[in-house]
Amino acid sequence: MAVKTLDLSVEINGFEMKNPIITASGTYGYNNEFDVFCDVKALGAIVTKGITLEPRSGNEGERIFETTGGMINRIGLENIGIEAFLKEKLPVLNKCGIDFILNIAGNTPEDYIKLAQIAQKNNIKAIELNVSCPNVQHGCIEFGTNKQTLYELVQMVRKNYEHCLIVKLSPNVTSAEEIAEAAQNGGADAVSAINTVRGMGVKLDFLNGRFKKTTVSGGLSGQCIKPVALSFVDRISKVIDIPIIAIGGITSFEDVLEFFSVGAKAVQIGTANFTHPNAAEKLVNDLKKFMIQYNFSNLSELQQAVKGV
Amino acid sequence: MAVKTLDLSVEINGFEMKNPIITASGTYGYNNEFDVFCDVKALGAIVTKGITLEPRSGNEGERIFETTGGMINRIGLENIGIEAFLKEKLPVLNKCGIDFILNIAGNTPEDYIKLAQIAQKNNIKAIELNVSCPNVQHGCIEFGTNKQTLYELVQMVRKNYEHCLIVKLSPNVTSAEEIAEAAQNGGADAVSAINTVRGMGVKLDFLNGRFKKTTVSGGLSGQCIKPVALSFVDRISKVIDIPIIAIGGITSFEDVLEFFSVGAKAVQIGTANFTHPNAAEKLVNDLKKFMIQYNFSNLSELQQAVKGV
Amino acid sequence: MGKNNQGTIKDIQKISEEVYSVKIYAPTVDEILPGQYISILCEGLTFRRPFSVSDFDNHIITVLIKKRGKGTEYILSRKVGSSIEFSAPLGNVFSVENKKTLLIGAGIGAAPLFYLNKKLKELKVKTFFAAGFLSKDDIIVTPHPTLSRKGRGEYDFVSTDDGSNGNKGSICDYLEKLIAEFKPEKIVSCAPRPVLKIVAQTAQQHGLDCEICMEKVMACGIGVCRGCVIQLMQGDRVINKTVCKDGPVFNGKEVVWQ
Amino acid sequence: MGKNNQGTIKDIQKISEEVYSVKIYAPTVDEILPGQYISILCEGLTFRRPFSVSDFDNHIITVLIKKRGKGTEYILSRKVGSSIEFSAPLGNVFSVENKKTLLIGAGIGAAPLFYLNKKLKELKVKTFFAAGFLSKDDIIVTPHPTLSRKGRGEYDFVSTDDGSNGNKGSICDYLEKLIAEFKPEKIVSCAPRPVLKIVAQTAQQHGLDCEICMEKVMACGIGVCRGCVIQLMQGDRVINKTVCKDGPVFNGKEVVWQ
Ligand SMILES: Cc1cc2nc3c(=O)[nH]c(=O)nc-3n(C[C@H](O)[C@H](O)[C@H](O)COP(=O)(O)OP(=O)(O)OC[C@H]3O[C@@H](n4cnc5c(N)ncnc54)[C@H](O)[C@@H]3O)c2cc1C
Ligand SMILES: Cc1cc2nc3c(=O)[nH]c(=O)nc-3n(C[C@H](O)[C@H](O)[C@H](O)COP(=O)(O)OP(=O)(O)OC[C@H]3O[C@@H](n4cnc5c(N)ncnc54)[C@H](O)[C@@H]3O)c2cc1C
Ligand SMILES: Cc1cc2nc3c(=O)[nH]c(=O)nc-3n(C[C@H](O)[C@H](O)[C@H](O)COP(=O)(O)O)c2cc1C
Ligand SMILES: Cc1cc2nc3c(=O)[nH]c(=O)nc-3n(C[C@H](O)[C@H](O)[C@H](O)COP(=O)(O)O)c2cc1C
Ligand code: FES
Ligand code: FES
Repeated sequence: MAVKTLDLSVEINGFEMKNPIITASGTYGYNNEFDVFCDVKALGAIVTKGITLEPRSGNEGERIFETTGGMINRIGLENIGIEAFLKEKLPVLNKCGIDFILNIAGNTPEDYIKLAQIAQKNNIKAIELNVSCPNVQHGCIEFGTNKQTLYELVQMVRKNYEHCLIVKLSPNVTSAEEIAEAAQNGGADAVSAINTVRGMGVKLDFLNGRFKKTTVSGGLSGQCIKPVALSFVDRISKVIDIPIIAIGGITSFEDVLEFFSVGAKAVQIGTANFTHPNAAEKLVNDLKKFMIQYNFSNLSELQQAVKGV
Repeated sequence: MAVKTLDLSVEINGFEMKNPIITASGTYGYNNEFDVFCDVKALGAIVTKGITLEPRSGNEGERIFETTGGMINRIGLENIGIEAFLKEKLPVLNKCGIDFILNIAGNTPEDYIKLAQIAQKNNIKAIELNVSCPNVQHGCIEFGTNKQTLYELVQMVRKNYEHCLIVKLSPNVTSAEEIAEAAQNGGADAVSAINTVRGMGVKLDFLNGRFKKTTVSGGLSGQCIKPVALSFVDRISKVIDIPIIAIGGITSFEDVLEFFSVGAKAVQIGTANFTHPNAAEKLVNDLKKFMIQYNFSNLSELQQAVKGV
Repeated sequence: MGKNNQGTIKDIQKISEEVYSVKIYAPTVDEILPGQYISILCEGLTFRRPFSVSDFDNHIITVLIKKRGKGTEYILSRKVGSSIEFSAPLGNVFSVENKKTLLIGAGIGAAPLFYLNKKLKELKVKTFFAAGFLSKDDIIVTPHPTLSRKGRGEYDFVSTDDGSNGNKGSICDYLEKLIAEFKPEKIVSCAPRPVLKIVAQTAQQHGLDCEICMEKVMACGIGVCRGCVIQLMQGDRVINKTVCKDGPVFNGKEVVWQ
Repeated sequence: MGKNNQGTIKDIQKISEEVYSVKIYAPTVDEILPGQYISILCEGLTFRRPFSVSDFDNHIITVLIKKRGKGTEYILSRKVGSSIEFSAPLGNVFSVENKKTLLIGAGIGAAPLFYLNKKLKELKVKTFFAAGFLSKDDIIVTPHPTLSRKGRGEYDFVSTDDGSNGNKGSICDYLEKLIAEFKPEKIVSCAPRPVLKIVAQTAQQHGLDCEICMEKVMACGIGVCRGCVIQLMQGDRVINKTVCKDGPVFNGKEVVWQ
């Protein structure tokens, strides 16, 4: 019997990924940092840390907080800025043969447009609009929670960028459906969902009759939000036709299948990279093993089988 | 030295609770069911299972699903209806000396008004409007996610009910602040927050080359949502003046203090009752012990101390 | 008060390929009857895990636990001597009456039937204990069976899917034969849902009383959360009953099979 | 590749009131230098838990662990012989140079200094190891100290807050005295933040080199999440540095104390 070739590839508007396992923005650095733990180029793609026009130093004070089944972060988009990215990181990505999606964020529509233009000019094949980061004072989240604003933003970026345009959705909205439709109507090639859930961690110490309080207000991520993400993806998959890249607490191969079953075409791994720094590569291997063992020759066949039930 | 009397009481529009530890709707039955595990009358109050005008049989299919750090439920408001409640449960509550809050839900504003009128007539001292249950097809959640609708609903109920009126808020909204203000402006005496977070559980079995899928779409509760609740309470406490009763993942005494620190006047215990069926009574004892040990003589003194830092 | 208990693990023994017998010393539990279960707190998990009592004697509760996921792994990884928290007794009971009773177990479903069988025998009620398993290594034999019939412990009849011990095939294949030979007045069964359904229907066809023990994921264990309901047909009305409190034992005739 | 490792717990010994010495056999770890740490996966927790290496010899990593919350409880409850997953080696290193070095530890902060002291002594660098603890039962003494001075192990100087062993008071109270007597060229310290601040400032006043080992809650451990940043003053610019990768060892002069 001839060995079937295994086709795990995913293509979105010309952006080719060898498999559907992607690492999420902010959890995997800019390029090959995770090579110390696993083979980064074996992944479908990595999403870079959110990049802004200018470098940012992020928030002061405590930035991360562990919670039951997850974590809260308020990094505040500390990043090296697009210029340093192009100069220092892009060459490494290209040299290592790592497929990547540039995650961009801004304070104004103009910021996004400029970043998209820069991406276009530098032949970057995929960008992800972070319109949903709850950790910065201005911009960002506001675009992601109002359907009209989002629609207009996506439309403007679309006009300036012809490759794969992914819009990353916030779960902190009353209607998942409306916001996903706005992204689709604005011209997105795909949506990714979800960004972090608004959350707060409080740590109290009681010393000498007085309380000392530390708070971390930011975005909740990790396994605890998987049910929120499943629900979100399930709902939007009923109203939009463009591909959905699922994010939220994905850790195990079962998790990946669960998201396929509600309509995801690919997945992103975030917080799990911290707990299991080789999680993403392991998922690629698990997926391959499963497909070989049960005779699935390409990804959509598997996705149909899980979804169809 | 004279022993200071310990005052843990909380009063909201004439509704007196001996302490701020309340059990949450849907997790504690109608009256003294939990007496098999602990002393129900030692609690500040219990909130009854959500009651509708007519009895309901709830949802078909799987109703509960365990998740990392929590659970999802889609009970669908199975309940005995207000008539049976008055006949069978109210006398037990009164006989046992259990302070309680009647949780009510409906499909239309008229349902809520009728239930409020019945509560008024039967001298029920506190009601909680469930305008935020994600598990029923019509009504309920819709009131809780639109500020205008909520404002009008609360106003109408207010006109028909003069005792303690609590509005239970949904976290599944873009703006916590707006929805809390709507409740306050409508005339609520207090808000309770949060109800469950929209979530979905998926279980896949792979048997003989085929997938079998079970899904439970409903409300996420338990420790995993504590950060969401802390953030929600923190935000609304900055815009409303009426008391806030905090709900969401509260399990330990530290949790209670954390919610006091973001402005809660009392707390409700839900899912923790399943994991630790004597959780609520234990919290009352822990609170008393702490206050005695550190010389707090009344609750607001403690709440000020935790908040003030 | 008093349904929440602290016990001590006295003994854990492997008794089949995947099943372990766990003995818990529970000073605060005075009585548990056949059919009732206990629900064990597992660190890090929201729901307590329910297990039928398979023996109770002088404050020692025996449960037979099949390794599945995190909860059972947690319990089985505990050391002898360590403490354990659980709710007990929970649920209703098998009715104990003087009727010739055929007990039908399948897999881990045999667990509560050991205790019922023991009680019925003490009362001199005639019983016949039949059970089905996948293979010989899956046969659940309690640590110190009072009878030993070629590795089949207390069972009067055993079938295995692969025929590696006892009769070959599903226990359902032998139902008619067992009824014909033993001529029971009543059947009691605990088994996976498909088996229970066949048992209940077969009992009904023969006009026999039938009690079955059902399973459902549980949250509260005392009937308040309404998470574990099944439907019963009582008269011509379909009503919800909780497996945790109204059950786990139900009249086989009444269960609505979806 | 290779920073994620599977090891085996070889030994767990209580070495003070709250501190345990844990030895891990790590066949895939070839080298760890003083100042570096490992980060241990704890079941059910999102973040791995970082611990300074207090000795490394022939694939055996020694960490000294103070019992705190769930993570340390998980590690300390593991059985000898059980496997354990961790990232290593992580972080930067103490500079090893031929300068007379005063080592200042406080509490569990002494942990990485044992390893540094050993290395420096091997290289015949003069060191003086001083450490402060709450009380005599809190003094951390490695299981087999090469020297034993009245229960004070390898320390050349000990202070306890209550004076129950060694000199009475905080180690900070003796800084000036130690500098005056030992005349170091360099101070290296690992201790709670307030102690580090005083050590760094004192070193600066005396014009001494100073390396301090900092702590911060960590997620990724390799500098990518930016969760563990502290601020350094380099030249006249304040810049963010990660404790996990740029640290945990920093130049005492540069740290911006908030
Ligand atoms: C009244 C009652 C009595 C029971 N008696 C016994 C007993 O005597 N011995 C025994 O080994 N088990 C018994 N069970 C089943 C036992 O409760 C489950 O196996 C256990 O809860 C699984 O926990 P886990 O964390 O190990 O597995 P999980 O990770 O929770 O689940 C692993 C697998 O087991 C399935 N499962 C989980 N809970 C149940 C359930 N309640 N019923 C059926 N399947 C389930 C899941 O769907 C999943 O596929 C009983 C259940 C009930 C409701
Ligand atoms: C580079 C580095 C080296 C370290 N070396 C050692 C060591 O050699 N021996 C040792 O016992 N501990 C060391 N620690 C601290 C150790 O990581 C924490 O004690 C541990 O993570 C606590 O985990 P837990 O789950 O038991 O406690 P948690 O439940 O997480 O926390 C319990 C208490 O410990 C505090 N805590 C948690 N993490 C840290 C932290 N990173 N720094 C300070 N306080 C914390 C919490 O604020 C809380 O009050 C080191 C930390 C770092 C960053
Ligand atoms: C530390 C941290 C930093 C993050 N930074 C970004 C970011 O810069 N841009 C972005 O779009 N999302 C960011 N995210 C969100 C993740 O990409 C992801 O959407 C979220 O964490 C949910 O996935 P998870 O549960 O798998 O972590 C960050 C998340 C974490 C935990
Ligand atoms: C099984 C179950 C049933 C519930 N039923 C109701 C209900 O009838 N009315 C209501 O307002 N909230 C209901 N809730 C929501 C809880 O009262 C509470 O708001 C929520 O569970 C969050 O708190 P927790 O994390 O402490 O459980 C229910 C929750 C659970 C888990
Ligand atoms: S588990 Fe709550 S009603 Fe049965
Ligand atoms: S822990 Fe991620 S940057 Fe330090």
